Amino acid sequence: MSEHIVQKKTYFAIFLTLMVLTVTTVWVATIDLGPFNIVAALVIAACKATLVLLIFMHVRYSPRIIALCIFAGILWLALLIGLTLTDYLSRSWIASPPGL
Amino acid sequence: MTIPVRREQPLPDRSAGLAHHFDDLEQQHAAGSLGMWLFLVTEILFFGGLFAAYAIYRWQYPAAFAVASHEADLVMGTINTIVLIGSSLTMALAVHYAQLGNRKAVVAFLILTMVLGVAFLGIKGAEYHHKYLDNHFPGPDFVFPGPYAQQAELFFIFYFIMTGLHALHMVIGIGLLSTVAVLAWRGCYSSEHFAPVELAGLYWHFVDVVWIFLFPLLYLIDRHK
Amino acid sequence: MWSELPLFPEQASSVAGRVDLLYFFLVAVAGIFSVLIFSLVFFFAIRYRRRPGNMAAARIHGSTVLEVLWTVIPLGLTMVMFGWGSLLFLRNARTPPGSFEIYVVAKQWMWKIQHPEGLREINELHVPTGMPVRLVMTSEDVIHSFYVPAFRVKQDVLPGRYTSMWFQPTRAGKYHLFCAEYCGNQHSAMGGWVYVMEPAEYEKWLSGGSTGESMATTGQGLFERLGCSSCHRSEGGGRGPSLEGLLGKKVQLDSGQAVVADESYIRESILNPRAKIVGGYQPLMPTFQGQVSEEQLLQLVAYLKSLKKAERSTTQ
Amino acid sequence: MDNTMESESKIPEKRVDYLNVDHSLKSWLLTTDHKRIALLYLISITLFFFIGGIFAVMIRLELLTPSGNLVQAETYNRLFTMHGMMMIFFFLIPSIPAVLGNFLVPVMIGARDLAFPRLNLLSWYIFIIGGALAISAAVSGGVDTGWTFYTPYSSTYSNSHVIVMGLGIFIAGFSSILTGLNFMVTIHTMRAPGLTWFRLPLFIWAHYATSIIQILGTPVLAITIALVALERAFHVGIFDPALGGDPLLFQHLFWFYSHPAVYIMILPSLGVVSELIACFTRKRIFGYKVVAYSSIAIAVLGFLVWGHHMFVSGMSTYASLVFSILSFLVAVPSAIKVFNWTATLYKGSIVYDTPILYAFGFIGLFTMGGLTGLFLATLAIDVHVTDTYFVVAHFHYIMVGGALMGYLGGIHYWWPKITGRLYPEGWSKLAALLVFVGFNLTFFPQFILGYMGMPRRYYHYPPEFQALNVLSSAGASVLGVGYLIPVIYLLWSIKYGPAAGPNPFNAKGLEWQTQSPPITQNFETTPVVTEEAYDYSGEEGATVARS
Repeated sequence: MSEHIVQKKTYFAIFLTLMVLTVTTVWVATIDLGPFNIVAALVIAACKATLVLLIFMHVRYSPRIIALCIFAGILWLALLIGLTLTDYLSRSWIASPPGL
Repeated sequence: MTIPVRREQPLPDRSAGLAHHFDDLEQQHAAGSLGMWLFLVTEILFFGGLFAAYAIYRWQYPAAFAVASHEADLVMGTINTIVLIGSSLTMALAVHYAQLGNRKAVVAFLILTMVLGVAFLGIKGAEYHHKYLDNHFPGPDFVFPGPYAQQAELFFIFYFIMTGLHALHMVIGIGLLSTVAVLAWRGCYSSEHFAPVELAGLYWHFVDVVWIFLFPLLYLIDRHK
Repeated sequence: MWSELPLFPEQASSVAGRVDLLYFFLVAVAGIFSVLIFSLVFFFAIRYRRRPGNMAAARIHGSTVLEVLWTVIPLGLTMVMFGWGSLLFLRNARTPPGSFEIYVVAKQWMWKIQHPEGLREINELHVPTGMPVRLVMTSEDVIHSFYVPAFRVKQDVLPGRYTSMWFQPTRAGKYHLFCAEYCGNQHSAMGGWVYVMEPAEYEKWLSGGSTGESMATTGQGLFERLGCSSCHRSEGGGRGPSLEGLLGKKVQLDSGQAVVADESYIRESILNPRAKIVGGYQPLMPTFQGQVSEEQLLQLVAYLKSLKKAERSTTQ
Repeated sequence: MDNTMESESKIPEKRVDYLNVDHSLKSWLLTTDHKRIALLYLISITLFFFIGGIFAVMIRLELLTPSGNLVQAETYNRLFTMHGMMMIFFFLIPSIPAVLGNFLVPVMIGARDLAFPRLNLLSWYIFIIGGALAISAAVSGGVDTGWTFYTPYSSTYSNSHVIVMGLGIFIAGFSSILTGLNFMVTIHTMRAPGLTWFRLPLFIWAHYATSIIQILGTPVLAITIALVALERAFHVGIFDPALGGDPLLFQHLFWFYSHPAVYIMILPSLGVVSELIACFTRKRIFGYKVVAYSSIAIAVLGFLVWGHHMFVSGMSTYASLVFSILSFLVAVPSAIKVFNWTATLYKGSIVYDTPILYAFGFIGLFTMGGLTGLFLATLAIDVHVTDTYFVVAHFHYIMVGGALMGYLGGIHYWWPKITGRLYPEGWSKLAALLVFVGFNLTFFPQFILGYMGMPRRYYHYPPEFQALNVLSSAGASVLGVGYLIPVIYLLWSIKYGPAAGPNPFNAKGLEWQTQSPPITQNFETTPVVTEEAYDYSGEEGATVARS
């Protein structure tokens, strides 16, 4: 099998980065950023997940089709949430009847 | 009628670990890995339904979700995050040694991974126990002081379903790893054939990734208030 | 039973004709395409059947021109359908000014209808011609759907919130009312009749059956009996905000959001008062869940609406 | 069938094939041979089809008269619910993929089996467990929520076996996921040498597209049904307005899968029809690449249109506009396919065997089903016709007129390959005709009923709708006969049918290059592909064709 062998120190470096990001996300949550709290939390989580995917799960060294699969999964999740939100976000847009 | 030109190909040799319908180990490995990834994609969408429902309700009731989230145990949650990421590291190392064909190291790191997994579940159980004592278990006995009782219950429904489903995946993962560990101990794998270790690892890392998102969504809403 | 085989329901509302016109357009497009495809298939199937002299097919792999053509033409046609259908839909989504309101509460398996004048009906709805009627609807249990085929209107009726629809009857008569969303055992029995009457006759019908007390008056009684008026004083200064002229206005909440105080907002504020607190007030109000029925909630809404009208007439 | 090869005129001596290699029951129940698993599926889904069919018969009998007099309203509600659930989840969704796909995907790409043979067997067992739960729910009194499970009726108010049924569908869903996963991996990694993506039969493209939906959509249905069951079992309110939940959220999550599920049913059928048309016109499908891509386009766009089930549900007006325009977009690739098939007929050399009759029927019914879909995507029309018989007629045109016609056409086309036997042509042509006529007689009146305003799921109805309902029930009886005849002659053919030989239709494609029935390993040697799909240019008489 033509498997790429990742060096051990890479794994440890990734682990340390993940720890730092975990501490960061807890710390950021204690600061009032208004609506950006959720953005920060999700961006940090996405970074962590990307590191796990690329290195721990070897996506970086795998065929492109694997990355495409993951991308499809995330895209479909985004479609599910996004299109459902089109309903919820715009429910109040229609003006109340003028008769009120 | 013409029959297309065919090159006669003999059936391939059957080497160890190669199933009858594959041509070679490389093809078998590609199939196994793609299959596992596709399965993980279905898992994304399986949790995805919950994430979508969570997103809608959190968007509708931001204040209630923030207040209810403060009831989640931040210390235990953070420790669990560290434990789980640690188990991902040991899992990655187990796969690493499998690639090198180091049988003992593979088994050792698999066991370490399972120990961390069990630790995670233990802490989770303690959290559930506290929630139960606080009457934060959704249903007729649910109690939540303050103005947001109704919608806080909604938050806790998601808290328990999402973390519960995640914990169920952990249990399945530990079962997988123990099987793989036994087989590894018996010497079923080599540096040529270690796909089961790798695939179990993919599953384990995926469970970790789910937690990476659950943690901020359930424990870290507006902690500054 | 075979004596007549009608193909279209009657047109009894201002939108029915427009909907039918669009329907005819779609039927025409669908018909043309069906006939085109069917006759081509028939013609080719016979013309190119296997027979001596036609024992082998021609080698044709495709044609970019044709592919583009039969992508663009259907796309264009569907966009026309989308545009036409959406314009009509948007037009029907906005209630015209000057419509009067009737309140509908659905439950398994009946339609309970309250007129603002206080009259109540079950499974029957009397409306006059020539006036837009707006229905404010809610359900006590599961999802129902208010459907009058002759008006070409339908709207689901949901528990826990208000939905509304409007129509302007144009022709006097008796029309089917159906529940169109499956709601349990007697779903198919959950229907009745809509009686459309000439305005004069409608007035006669109204005065004939009136209980004497309008919904707003009943609502006012409730407002006082439940003790709402002790905090929500009309002149302001109470522990709760004044509700005078509230409906339809934007309200600033203490969370910083602003919401329009529509019927659903009033309903939520009575049943779950602390979900949306008006800026500058304390979350003191107790919930009235279980103490007021859906019908009484609508009476309270009607009362609050009447406050607005009163205010308008004084300022004018 | 006159284009038979010389070898099959005499009965060949007994050869080993996947059917006679081992006769023990164990060899069937523990088989990992995709062809045997396909047959296990064929038997099970046929059973479910006739169970669902019995419910349909009862429904049509009840609707003969306007007043309810055959069964109670309560029973009627269970009848249409069980009809829908059995037909959709246990017949239509597995139909073509699990039977024809299972049998043909590996053979068509020159592989010895699917990528995960044991997983394939597991998915059959999962399906059977789900099906057993569904049947037990039906036997113990049934479910009365409608196949759509709308909350809060399903979660709070219904007094029927919602949880058992939900569990059955949840479990059967995983069978569908695993089948899709197996196909996708197989198509990606196990194609024969020389079989590039654009040499694949369109049947394979269609199954690839179907797998996309099975993998990405089904999990969402699973979790949604699970949430309903949880809500019902523990009296918590996820979709319950009393707790601030929103019943519309259930509808969003449900239709996110259940609209694309329609494409799980129809896409494989589109693939079958492409094969049939290519073989019996002796031509390559017109615009092969466009047809291949349109399958993928349908699979992807199909996920963006679920909101058109919710135009009157209380969903936001603007979301309705978004879903309306997206729904129109998905109509375009479907239209492209129909045009390309029609163009394939042009200057073909059309052979009238039974399968092509089903393909012609399919084109007609699918065209009408698709065109009436445009009515439902048009907002202002949908407000009037949604939840009426118009919708019932439309989706039966797609799912029965489309998916089932394709399935029957495919069964007839590959039956000689599957069993090694030919069926009687006269009877099969008669059955095809009966199905087509009976179907139209049953469902066309329902379009008119729908526009007249007759709501669906009605146990009794105003008398003015009776004439059309009687017409519909009469058609259903013809349709029923049309479905029964094939069962008889196909079973007959297994024992008494003449031997088919490897390629009775002189068709192209790898599945016709191995013996009928194939050996367990499908091919003696791995085939190597050197030509395009449907290359009929070497046909006898090609040289004397018009220039």
